[in-house]
Amino acid sequence: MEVTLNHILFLSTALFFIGVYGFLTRRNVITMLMAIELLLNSVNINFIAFNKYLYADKLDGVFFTLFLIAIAAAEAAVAIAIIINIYRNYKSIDVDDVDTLKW
Amino acid sequence: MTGDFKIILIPLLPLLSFLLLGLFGRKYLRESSGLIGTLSLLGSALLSVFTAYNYFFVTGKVNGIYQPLVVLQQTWLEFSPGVSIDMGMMIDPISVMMIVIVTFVSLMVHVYSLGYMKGEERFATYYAFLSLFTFSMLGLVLSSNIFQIYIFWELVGVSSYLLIGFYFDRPSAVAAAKKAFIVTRFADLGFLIGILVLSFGAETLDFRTLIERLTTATPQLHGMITTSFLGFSSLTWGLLLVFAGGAGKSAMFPLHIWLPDAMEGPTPVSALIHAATMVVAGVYLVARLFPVFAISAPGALHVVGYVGALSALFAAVIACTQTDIKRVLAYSTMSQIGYMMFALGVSGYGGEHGLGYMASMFHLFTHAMFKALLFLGAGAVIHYVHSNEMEDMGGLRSKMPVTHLTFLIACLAISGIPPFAGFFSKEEILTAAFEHNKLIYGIALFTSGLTAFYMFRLYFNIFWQKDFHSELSDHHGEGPWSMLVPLIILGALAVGAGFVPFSHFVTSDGKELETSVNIVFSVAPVLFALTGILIALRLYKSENETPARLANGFGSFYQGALHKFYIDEVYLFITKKLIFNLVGRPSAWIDKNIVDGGVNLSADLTEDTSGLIRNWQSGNLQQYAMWFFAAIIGLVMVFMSVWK
Amino acid sequence: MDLSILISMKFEMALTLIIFILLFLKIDGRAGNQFFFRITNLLLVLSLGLYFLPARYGQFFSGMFRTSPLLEFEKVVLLMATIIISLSSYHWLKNFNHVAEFYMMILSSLLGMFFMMSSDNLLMFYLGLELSSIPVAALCNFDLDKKISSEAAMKMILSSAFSSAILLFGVSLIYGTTGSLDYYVLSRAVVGTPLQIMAFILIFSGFAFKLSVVPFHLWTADVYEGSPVAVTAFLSVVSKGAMAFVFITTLYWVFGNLGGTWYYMLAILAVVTMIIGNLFALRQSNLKRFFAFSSIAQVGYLLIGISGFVKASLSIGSVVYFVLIYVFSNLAAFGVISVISALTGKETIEDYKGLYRSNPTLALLMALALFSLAGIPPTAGFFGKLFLLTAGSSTGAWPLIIIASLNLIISLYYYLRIVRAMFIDESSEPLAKISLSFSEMAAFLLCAGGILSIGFMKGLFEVIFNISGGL
Amino acid sequence: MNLSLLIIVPVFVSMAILLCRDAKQVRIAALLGSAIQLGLAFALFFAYRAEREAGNTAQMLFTYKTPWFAPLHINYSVGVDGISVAMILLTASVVVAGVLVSLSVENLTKEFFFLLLLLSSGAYGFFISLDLFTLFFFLELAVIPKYLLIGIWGSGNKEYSATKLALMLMGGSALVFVGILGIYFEAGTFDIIELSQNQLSVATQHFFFPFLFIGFGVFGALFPFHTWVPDGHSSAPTAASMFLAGISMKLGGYGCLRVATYLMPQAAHEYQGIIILLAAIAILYGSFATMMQTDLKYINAYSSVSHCGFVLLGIGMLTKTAITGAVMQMVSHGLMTALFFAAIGMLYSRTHTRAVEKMGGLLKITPFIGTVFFIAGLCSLGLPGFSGFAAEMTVFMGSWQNNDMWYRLATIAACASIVVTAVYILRALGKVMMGPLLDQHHAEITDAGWNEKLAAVILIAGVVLVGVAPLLLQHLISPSADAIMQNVLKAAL
Repeated sequence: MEVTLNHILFLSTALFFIGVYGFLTRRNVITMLMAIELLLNSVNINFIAFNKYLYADKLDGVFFTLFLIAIAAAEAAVAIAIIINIYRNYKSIDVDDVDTLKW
Repeated sequence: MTGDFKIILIPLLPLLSFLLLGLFGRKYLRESSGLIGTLSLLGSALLSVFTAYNYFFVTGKVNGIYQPLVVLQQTWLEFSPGVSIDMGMMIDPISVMMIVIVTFVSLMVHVYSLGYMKGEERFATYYAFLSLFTFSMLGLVLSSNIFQIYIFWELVGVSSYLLIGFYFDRPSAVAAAKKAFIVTRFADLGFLIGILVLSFGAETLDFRTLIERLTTATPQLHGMITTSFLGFSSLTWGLLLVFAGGAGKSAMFPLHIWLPDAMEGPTPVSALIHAATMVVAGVYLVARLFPVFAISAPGALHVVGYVGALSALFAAVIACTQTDIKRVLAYSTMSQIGYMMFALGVSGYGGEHGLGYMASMFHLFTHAMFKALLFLGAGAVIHYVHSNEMEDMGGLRSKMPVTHLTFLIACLAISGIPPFAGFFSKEEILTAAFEHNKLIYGIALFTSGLTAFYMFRLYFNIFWQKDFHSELSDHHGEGPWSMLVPLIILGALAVGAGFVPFSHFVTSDGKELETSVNIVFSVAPVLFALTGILIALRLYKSENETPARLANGFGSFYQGALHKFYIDEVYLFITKKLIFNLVGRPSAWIDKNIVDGGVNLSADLTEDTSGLIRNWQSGNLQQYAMWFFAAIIGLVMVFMSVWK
Repeated sequence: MDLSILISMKFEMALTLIIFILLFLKIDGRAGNQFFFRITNLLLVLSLGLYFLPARYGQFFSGMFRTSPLLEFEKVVLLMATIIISLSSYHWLKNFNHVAEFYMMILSSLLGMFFMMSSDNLLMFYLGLELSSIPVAALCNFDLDKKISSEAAMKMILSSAFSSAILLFGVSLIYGTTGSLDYYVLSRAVVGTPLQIMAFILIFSGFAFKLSVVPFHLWTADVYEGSPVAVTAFLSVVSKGAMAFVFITTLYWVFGNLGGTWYYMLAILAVVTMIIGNLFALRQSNLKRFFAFSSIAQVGYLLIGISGFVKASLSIGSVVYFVLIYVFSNLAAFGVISVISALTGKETIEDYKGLYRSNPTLALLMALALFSLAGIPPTAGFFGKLFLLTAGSSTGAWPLIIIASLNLIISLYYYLRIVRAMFIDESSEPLAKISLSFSEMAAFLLCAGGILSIGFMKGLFEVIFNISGGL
Repeated sequence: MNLSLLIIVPVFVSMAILLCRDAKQVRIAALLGSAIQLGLAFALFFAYRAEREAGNTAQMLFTYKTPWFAPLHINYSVGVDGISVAMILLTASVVVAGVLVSLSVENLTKEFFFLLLLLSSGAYGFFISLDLFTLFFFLELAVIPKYLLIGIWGSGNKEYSATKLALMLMGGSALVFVGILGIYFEAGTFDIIELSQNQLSVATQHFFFPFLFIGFGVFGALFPFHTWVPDGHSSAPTAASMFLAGISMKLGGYGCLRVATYLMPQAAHEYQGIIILLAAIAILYGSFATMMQTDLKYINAYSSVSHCGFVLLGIGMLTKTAITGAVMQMVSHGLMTALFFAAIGMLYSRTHTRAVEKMGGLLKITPFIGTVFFIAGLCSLGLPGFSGFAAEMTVFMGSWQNNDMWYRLATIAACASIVVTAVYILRALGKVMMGPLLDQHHAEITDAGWNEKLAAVILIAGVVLVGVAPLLLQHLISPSADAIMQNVLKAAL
């Protein structure tokens, strides 16, 4: 069976929604961060797929993906640093516990 | 123009005196204020007499008819072309007569007050107010413009308010002043609306133009007769409303309730304002517009006649039961004004038909003299015994000889006993009534008997009956000359005023009218009067049980009359109970709770909504993300609905 | 290589330079807080002067970078805002251990915004966006020992990552339908196919998140409250301002073809944003949180201005003008909060009772700021707000304008609450007299001057209006 | 004559006040400043008359126009006609009197006078504006100083009142703004003169007239948007009450006339019935509500609602005389109510009560204040010789010219209110001033000081001048009212 663009888009969309679902339901902050990685990866897949199937003459999508991977790493680094701080202050990394700021 | 200036000076002198005394009187002119006021008024009085002479005998008559002369006309306020308030002075027979009466009586009162009010703390203020009143009254009678008359109408009202409330630390005086002002204000509302109606119809406010347009066949008159509202033509409405104003000022039934209470003011004030001058302003007003009443709206004139007759009788009945001497006089004033009113009501325009008009003015003139005299006399009595109540008096004839004599003259005059002044004027009135309306004539005849009765009841109660003793009163005696001289002068006039050939000067159309005393006709009224006097003599000359038994005999009728037929109570009920509770209170309540409450409610609602949605900001990150995601879906929906 | 390109990138170059200078000084390790404070501010003020250097406008690096008079102006506004924030944070920075890092972070973020604004390409835009938001998340945590500071940082980084992921998904779809990331190409290629609209909505949501448009706003208040005051000020003024600039460019240009459709979205969101922002602001007692909601409400007005796409240059002009005024007004308020918070740790309205009696200068400045935010003349906020509404009315959307006008009443109410506390109420324990440092005075004078004078500078609006024509 | 002086002078004076070192300097500066304003106002008056007598028939005189926000066609544009001149004279007199009465303010003196003068510059600016945006700017300028004046120096439930006042006025101006935008949307200009020459479309007029009229009506105490009036006036310090009732409420009337009616004559015709109905309700209902009040300031505040109803009635009647009357009533009521509030303030500062039933017989103790009280009261009940009479009569005469039975009934209702006015005024006068002395502590109080006397004399002079020679004022106003009516008539054709 040939893999068409549609298949790949189906995959990336599924990944996207899995990521969203994960972000909305996981209580552990680290897991939520991982869900975000899923989201970003679905975007990456999109870019690559579009580039390969539709606009193979230019490399816009590929470049975008490369930058995206780098930024995702930077973001994760800062996020993990902050999460460590959360753990220090709250002795927990459960997102439900971190709700002193409200109303 | 020098003559004109003299006329302008007549009201101006009191005004100057008012300003001078009002601004500086209290501090600097306390001692001399009486003199200043009196002198300025003396000036006015002399000028008025001069003007009267000049008008009646020199300049006034053109082709045998007294023409109105406009001495001054200065636009004061403009509304639309032709409709403007002009401050002017119109000289015609009735205004000339009025300025003479006003300045003369006022002068008497000024002189009298020098003695009567001596030592009063607010002496200067008193004279300032008197001057203000005189100025306003002169302005009123000289008005050439119906709106001008309204302006001065209000000013005399407020002077009356200030003077009634002169003893302002007495709650009763304050209440009386307030009542007088408000009741007349209420009547003035009618006057004002009447002016609006008339001026809109006639397209002018100027008296001469107004009368001309509404008495001849003009488009204005046509318009006013053909437009109608609730069954009356707008002309009738206008005139009736104007008459309502006049009725208020002249204390006609049922707007009379303020007059008896107004006696709370100093007695000279009552003499001036509430007997001789201001209260006849209503009569004067009707007389001013008389051609319109008589020619174009006889229906309105009928109303005037019946209201006058009813008031005359009604007041006379009440006067028979009152015990406060000033109140008796007040009701008698009301009754006499009723005479003047119905005299106008039964009059026609021009020639013989205008007899009532002339009679009314004549009575106004004579009444001013003897009623002022009565009040000043009563003032002297009150000054002597320090009380208003008949019970506290008696047997004063030897102690106050001058007062006694003049008071008796006045009583005879008001009762219509020849040859005193009242006889002549009343005679004319009865003649006019007899010719036009028998019912009114009957009422008038009966009332004249009642008049004689209650006046002599008063007279006997004061000067006869029991004996009066008081060390204090003996000490200060009958009163200073300043009080007695006006009594004597007025007494002389009460005798002589009837001989003035009035019908030569003041008539409805300005032409001379020949009148003569018809002996046969006079018999009935004089008999009625004498009967009244005799009954009073029988009942009150000395103390006895008969009056009380008689009162019992009349039972509830007597009680009704004693309580002024409960008119005051009706008013109180309407104002205090109905208007306060059904209009005022709800208005305040609505404002507090509904209008204001609405504003507060919207504020509270906002606050509450804010509280309700508070939980949205739950502090949970995942819920935030959920909302984020939901919002995207929402936007998609919006887009789908918009996008085609 | 043509060196004149460097002139077109003068602000970016300057910022980079400053960041590196700070980095080297930090590595050197000898410089103290005062020194960092002074040198940075000096350099920043100097770079502000770059505005007056000859400029070169146009597109460079094949659409990755672009300048225009409007962009230059916007950059100056944001730079100035950053300077004001820095100056008025003197008392906080004085005893703070990481001054150099603070400046490096905040300037990196600013740099990111500049790139984001200047980009003509979605890739560059995204890079700028991330460069501007990641350091801010770290900055939020700068009150290291405070629980709420780390909570704010966590909420910031996670939700911002989530939102940019969603935005990116949209970008990827746009790329899929058009094959380009370049604005010029996109502006013609985006015609409104369903997939493009889906992509647009996703991108729009990313913007809405950054601008804290209701209902994407929920992070705002928590983050503002937890962060250090200077960071809150930066977030609420600079980052929002930059976002507004980019937002309006993107909407009007890239998605200009969809104007008739996004207009309704904007209108609905504007109404919701104003109302919800106002309703929440009504009951806040913490001032930072209070200003979070008040700034949300302000964004509602901004959206109204943006929605008036019929007269584009009027809309853009009034948005820029509004942001300029908003910079002065909001930073004046945050300046006062910053000073008081740094010295006494007090941040609630309750604490401000009787402020006028003890610290008249601070109270007056705060009052000016509040009046400006409420849109009361003669403060500049009056003009800013009214021009937004004027621009918004160009579409004839009267219900929108009416609701906005009525919301002015609610907002006046809560701004007056603070005025009341400061001027009318009396406190049992008033704040002590605070002596201001030179830098704070300078910042405050600048703000007060701006608030009072902008409305009366006759030509200013005209200049903005004219340069707005060229986006 | 440079009209901008009217704005600049108060602003500079208020700046100068901020620089003053002690309370004494502040008082002198404020007094001087307000005196200069009064001088300027009179100079303007005479200059205006001289121009008119020289045959200058331009609708607006002393115009000056300079672009402010050129892209939006917003100009700083000023100019005066007779109506504006009358209002400026009123403002100047009330401000001087207000400053005089408040010379004894001890608490935060500097701020007090600063705000007061700032307020006055706003009022001047409003009255001379010929550009809707400028006009709106000055309209809103006055809201916050009022809030602070009431909030800081007020009495009673001051915070509630101040907030209510600020919010309701803000609401009013928000509506006005919507209306102005509506005009701008169609015509693309804010220039009043230009707008008056080119008729707006009927649809625009129909939709936006209510916004403008109600918006300004909130300022002018249009029923049922008047509830800020009683609370605001009664909580305010004396000078602020004088300013609020004397001038602020006139902003509303002026706006209704100059903006709503003038620029949207067709809509004015269309909504005439509603305006008249609301005005008549305000007049009658206001006076009945006054009858039930026992606090002197509330009495005067509610009576202001009733009196300002005459203004709206006059405007609603759409005849030249009625409009002239409305403007005269604005001037008259401004002076009279300021006088009344000054008298109440004088009493309150001495007796520390405003409750009618707690005072009595004060005329004997304080003859001057008592006299002032009487004059204010008598003016309020429309006694000839004082301004109220001339103004009200002009309104009545003008209203009656409108030949519609229902409108005439409204006029009659309005006339009837003068009786009710008499009732509550005389009740208050009788209770407070007359009768026996109720509270023996009051025997000790002193009569008015020189500053209070001067303030009262200035206002009384105004009231009497207008009352005795109303033609002066009427000739000032009438041609300008005619210009407005011409526009209305043009629309009716």
